[in-house]
Amino acid sequence: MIIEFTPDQQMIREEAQRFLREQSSSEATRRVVDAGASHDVGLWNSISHELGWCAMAIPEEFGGLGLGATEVAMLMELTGARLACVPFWSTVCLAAPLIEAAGSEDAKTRYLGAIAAGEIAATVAFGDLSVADPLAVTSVKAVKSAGGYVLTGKVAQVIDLAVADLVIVPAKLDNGAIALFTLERDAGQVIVPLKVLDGTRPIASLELAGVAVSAAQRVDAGGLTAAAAQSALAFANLGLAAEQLGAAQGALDVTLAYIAERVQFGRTIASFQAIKHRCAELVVGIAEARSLVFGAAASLGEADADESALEISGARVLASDLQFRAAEEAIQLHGGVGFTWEYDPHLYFKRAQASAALLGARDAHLDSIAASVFGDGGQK
Amino acid sequence: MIIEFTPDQQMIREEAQRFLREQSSSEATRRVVDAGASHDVGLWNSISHELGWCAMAIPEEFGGLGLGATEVAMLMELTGARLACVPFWSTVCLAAPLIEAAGSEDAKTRYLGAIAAGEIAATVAFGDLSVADPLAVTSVKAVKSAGGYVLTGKVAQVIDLAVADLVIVPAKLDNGAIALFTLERDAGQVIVPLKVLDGTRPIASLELAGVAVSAAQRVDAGGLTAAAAQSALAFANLGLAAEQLGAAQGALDVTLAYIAERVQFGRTIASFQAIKHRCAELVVGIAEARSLVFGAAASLGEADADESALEISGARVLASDLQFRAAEEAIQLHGGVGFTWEYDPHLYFKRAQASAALLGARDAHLDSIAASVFGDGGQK
Amino acid sequence: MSDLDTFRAEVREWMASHLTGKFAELKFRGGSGEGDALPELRKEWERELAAGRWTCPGWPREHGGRGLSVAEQVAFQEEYSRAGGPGRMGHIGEGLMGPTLIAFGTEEQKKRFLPGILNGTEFWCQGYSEPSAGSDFGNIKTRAKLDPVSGDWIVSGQKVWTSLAHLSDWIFVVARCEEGSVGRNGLIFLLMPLAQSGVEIHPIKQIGGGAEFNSVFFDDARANARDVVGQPGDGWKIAMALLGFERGISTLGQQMSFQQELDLIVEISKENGSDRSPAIRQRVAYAWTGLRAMRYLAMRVLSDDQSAETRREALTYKYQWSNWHRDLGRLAMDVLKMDANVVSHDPRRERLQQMFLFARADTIYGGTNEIQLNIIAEQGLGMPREPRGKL
Amino acid sequence: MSDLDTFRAEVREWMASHLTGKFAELKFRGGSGEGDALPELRKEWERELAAGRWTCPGWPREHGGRGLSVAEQVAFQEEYSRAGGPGRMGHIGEGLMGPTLIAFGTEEQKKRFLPGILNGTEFWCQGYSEPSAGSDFGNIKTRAKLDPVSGDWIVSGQKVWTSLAHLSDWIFVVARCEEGSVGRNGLIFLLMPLAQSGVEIHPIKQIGGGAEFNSVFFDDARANARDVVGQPGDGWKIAMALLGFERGISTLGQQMSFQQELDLIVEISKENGSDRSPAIRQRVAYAWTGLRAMRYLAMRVLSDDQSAETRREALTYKYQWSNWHRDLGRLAMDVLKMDANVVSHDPRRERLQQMFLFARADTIYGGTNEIQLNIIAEQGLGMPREPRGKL
Repeated sequence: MIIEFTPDQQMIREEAQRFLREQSSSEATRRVVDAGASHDVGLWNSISHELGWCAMAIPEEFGGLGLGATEVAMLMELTGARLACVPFWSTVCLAAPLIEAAGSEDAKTRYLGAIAAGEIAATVAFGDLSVADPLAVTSVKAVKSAGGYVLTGKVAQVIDLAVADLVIVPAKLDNGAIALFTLERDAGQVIVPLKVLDGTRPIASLELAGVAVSAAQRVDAGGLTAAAAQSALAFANLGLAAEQLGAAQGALDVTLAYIAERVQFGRTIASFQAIKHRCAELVVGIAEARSLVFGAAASLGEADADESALEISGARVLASDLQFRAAEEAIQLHGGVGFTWEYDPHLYFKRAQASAALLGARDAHLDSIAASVFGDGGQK
Repeated sequence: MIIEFTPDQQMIREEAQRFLREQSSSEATRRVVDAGASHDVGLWNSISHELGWCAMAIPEEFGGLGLGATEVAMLMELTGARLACVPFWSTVCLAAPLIEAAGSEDAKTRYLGAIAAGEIAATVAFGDLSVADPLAVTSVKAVKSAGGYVLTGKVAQVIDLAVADLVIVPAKLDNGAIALFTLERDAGQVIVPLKVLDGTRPIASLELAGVAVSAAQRVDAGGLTAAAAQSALAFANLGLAAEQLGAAQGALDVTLAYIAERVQFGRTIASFQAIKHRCAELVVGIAEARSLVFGAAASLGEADADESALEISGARVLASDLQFRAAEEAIQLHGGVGFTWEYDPHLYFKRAQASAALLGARDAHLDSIAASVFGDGGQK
Repeated sequence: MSDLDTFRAEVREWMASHLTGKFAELKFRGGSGEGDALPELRKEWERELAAGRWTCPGWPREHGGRGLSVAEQVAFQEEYSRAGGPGRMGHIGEGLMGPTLIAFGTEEQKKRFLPGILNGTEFWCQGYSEPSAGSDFGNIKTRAKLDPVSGDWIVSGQKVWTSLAHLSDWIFVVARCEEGSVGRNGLIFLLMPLAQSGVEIHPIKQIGGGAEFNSVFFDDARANARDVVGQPGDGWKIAMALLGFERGISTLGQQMSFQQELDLIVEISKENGSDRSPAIRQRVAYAWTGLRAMRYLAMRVLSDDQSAETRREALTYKYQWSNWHRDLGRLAMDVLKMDANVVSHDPRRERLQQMFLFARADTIYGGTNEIQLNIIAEQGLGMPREPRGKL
Repeated sequence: MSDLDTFRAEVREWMASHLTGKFAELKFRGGSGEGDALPELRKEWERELAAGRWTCPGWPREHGGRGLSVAEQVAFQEEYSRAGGPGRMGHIGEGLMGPTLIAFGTEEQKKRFLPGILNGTEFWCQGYSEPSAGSDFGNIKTRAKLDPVSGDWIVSGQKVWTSLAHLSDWIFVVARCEEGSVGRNGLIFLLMPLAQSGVEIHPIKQIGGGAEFNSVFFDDARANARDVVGQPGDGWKIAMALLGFERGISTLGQQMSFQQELDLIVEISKENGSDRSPAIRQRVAYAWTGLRAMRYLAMRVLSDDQSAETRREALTYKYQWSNWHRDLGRLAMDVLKMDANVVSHDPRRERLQQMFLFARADTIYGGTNEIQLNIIAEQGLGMPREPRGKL
């Protein structure tokens, strides 16, 4: 297998890059962060309606373009680089893959169609955002009722909840199985936006105090299977790893631009060898992470699903380490202005910390890989 | 508590440094390594007989100087820096403290006196050199007989065994308690010197195929207590940490001398900033390790024994990491000659790997510290 | 009980009986990342300390201090921090300005300025850094021109990273008083009141949302003729001496506060199950080890040990503590997991979040990591100096 | 089954039926740190390969190769390594000298030299590095003087780090042919037989006890007039082109051997209980991840992807694999614990010990880590070049 982008993919990438450079500026991101807003409305409109990015990986039968993980990873990388404040990851990498993997045909037609058309933003209310298998952890309970179900429970943190037109709620049935329910806006749920350090990605809590839903709102095709969960989470983690890679590249780019101009002791900071070596080491880390992200993307669906999951776990490890390192170097190499609100490094830095904990920190992903490499299913 | 050397300690240190600079050269070490010899006979004679270093920490009542851990750590640091091929650590930091902590009065008088007088080299046959509590791991069995005991078992690796005039063998009694036995030369044991990568510290295996020993050769005062074992191991680890610190300093010194002369691209290697920063980071590591080694030495016997054990574990962690890092930087910064037999870095490097595994690798020592800091006695 | 133990008990007792009532709110506040928190109450606390003669306890008795020994000063710092004593608003006056005036000031200057510092009524800030200078301290562009009529100095230029300027009364300023001079020559050390036209203070919002630092703009601001320390041209010498006065006694108090942060991390990890992660456990143990090593390094530096090793290794202290603290911040967030990102009113979490963010400044201000490593290599190891460029 | 699968099966079958009998001893030998092991048998193995037309399979058919595609060459390398194929004695001839002659050699040179490489009967080594040059490749001091009578070149000087010179027949030498020239100018690329008076070869004993490298001394040694590649003065151009021929196809075979080492580590850790250490488990998982990333990076580089990212990131490959391998060596020793230090006849342990030691050379030869980082920063990121000194 040779890894390279096709001419079509290259074109998608270049146009996305050009678009984001113009529309997703540092100023645009800051406007959202400083206002505590849920997202950049104009940017999201362009992405979802005009550019059709949400349709990219959705099968053609549901109104999508039928392209794959590589295209989505490319776009995630680029939105990550600009810290674009849009519910793209939650819609395209959390909600859509979960519906595709576990949804009924009806649900797919309805929701994947709406996502592909850019009509809705969607998210998933995972029980615990910080674990590697968040679909297994749910405290929301679904009790059968006359017309459908009653949902009860609280979810501490849901990404992009305030902006989402649709939230998918995994909930535990009486028999212990997990079912998936959809809630549109104002369907009885209580949403409380949280004040977060990383203002580029909004989080809110979700409370369901006995919310009655119709049977049609249950969207899984007979319970969430392990294979469906694995497939959805692979996409979520791959997209996140790509975004983290992009944010690392973005932090390095910002830093390179600064140190090429800033003069100390009569020389640009960029001319000091110790600084050069540290920037070069970031390139090494980027090369590793980018190779694994796009290698895993190219294999996804072709290789064995377990093998793909391991590669994607590895990509998360490399990308999480890299993103933090790139962001901390951005602060350090900016010197005095590096820890001010006015310059960009702190935005990359807070995003790095918040992303590292999402869907399993590095140690959890390494443990999964070890369980497979040692063939013992986990530490004895 | 203010940590500084007294004028007496400074004098001991300076004289030892001068002596070792003359007598423990790189050539002297290489002669031992290349010949596969057990030690540098002349150097050991000077150290044990003429300079009386073995008497340093032995109580005055047993013929020693009654000085403390600080003096021994100083000497260990300096012999470590020169990779001196002498059974100093085994004699002074393994055997003597074990006899002092657990020995009968008779044994102390006899063996501590001989060590203080520089008459013997001694060692301990730990059951497993790679664990943090090697006195608890013993496969040698002692069965009571008419005239005393019969010892049976095999010990895979004993440091300095071939040169030792006396080996202390911990052995398990019928009732599960550990007793200590001494064997002088040719007392029925079979000694097989092993070919080791780190030729600066010889190791041999010990086989006891039913060796009869007299009751007088049992030297513990009624079984090895946990407190006695802790006290002996504290000294062993402190001495080793000091030696590792010294070896790190020695590797850095060798490297600084080389890169100050070696010219590349029309400049000395030492003038490249990335190289300067890496050398400076080694100084940071040395400062940390030296502070903890001598801080722990100063507290030993004054602070609570558990607290001291933690500090010494911490010193082993810092010193093991540091020693390896200094040695690998020595190879790397020497460039092409760094991995040749002819230059010294490989000697420091092999010593670093071998020492890191001795008496518990870094992770084991960190686990002990964590058990105490979390107050839970180890991972749940 | 040794004299030192008695002394410790006295401090403990005083803190317990005074850091209470309205001052209880100050416990553990005003530290990393929130140097500008609760300023009025903290100034009142300075006056409370003064009333107990606990400001400037290390100053000589003849200048109003207690003349404490190094060991006693260490004990005071430790007990102060252990009791949760808040970040000291008077730190610059007590630790830097006062000792500098005692060494270099005129009798008149001492009489005028020392009491305000001792009494906790006048607060000082430091005018060293400049926007274009950064780590290159010799590259000072702020100018001081002699007014031949009054003998006063007229100052124009900009200082930056001036900690708590917006809450201070006076600033000491290093400025260029000889036209055309470069580097360390031709500098003057001036004392200037901040409340005057010609001085503008702009807070700099920092990573955690606070604004401890400021830019201070001078536009024909005035320093009185009698407020020059030393002679015009002595600025570099005085400035360097001032930096040397902070002998590191406060570092042991700082370490006590580090210990509290580490304790918090352990406490939270036991609550939320992070203590079951082997990697977290090892990182906590490693942090414990590093802190203990720093403690002993500080004790070596505070001793009179003049060995080559101790002098060289003293150069590493800033690098050590700042990087240790930075790593501790990351550990704290990893222990908090997703909660790390959410602002709550749990004061423990808030403290760790602010620490995490502001520790990013630790490796930059007061000499960046890169400058520290240059110093260690060049001064500690005698390696070749970095060449100056010509841009 | 795809064509590539068929091809793989063919290679596998050939290896299984030939790496047997007397050659079985060669399995997994001649790798890191023991490039000089079992030389005679390995030369015989080269002739065995040649008989199967498996030497130089990537060369064009008209020059005796199989003209394999990149994908086929990769498959060959992988299957060769998977089967335990020994380190290739003919590597320099096949991978570097041959392609250089095909590109720049005269017809006569091709006719004279290519068959010996193809048949596994003539072995080459590389005369680039010099003791005073080190990483500073332009600083070549070996001189080549034209003998006006014969047209031959008379060579004096010293080359160092010449891999397997003592087991080779020919050496290619970059020498200075223009008196007074400096840097990249005035160099010549010469082919020289090693068996001549005027050439002395001194093996350099290395860290693991082996002696793969040599110093080669030239004292009025002779290169025949017809054995200049390109024109006198073209030496730099030819030398750089030669380095570029190794397109990295062999790296995938190397990765297969890395994977075998990692498998060994896992196997041993399960035997001796190291697999119960959470830290060891995480390090193994991290090594697995790094290897997988390198695999995909190599595939990107081998593709025709000319994007800025791929071209920049290709520069990192040497740094990545060498540092990954170095760390793997340490992991192997930590897994072995105290056994790491003891030499035994367990071939698994021996292999890991040699790997541990020799991997220290990986980050030095072929461009040190420091040079690699300079290249990445300067060529990859366009950062300012390091200034040359004047010593």
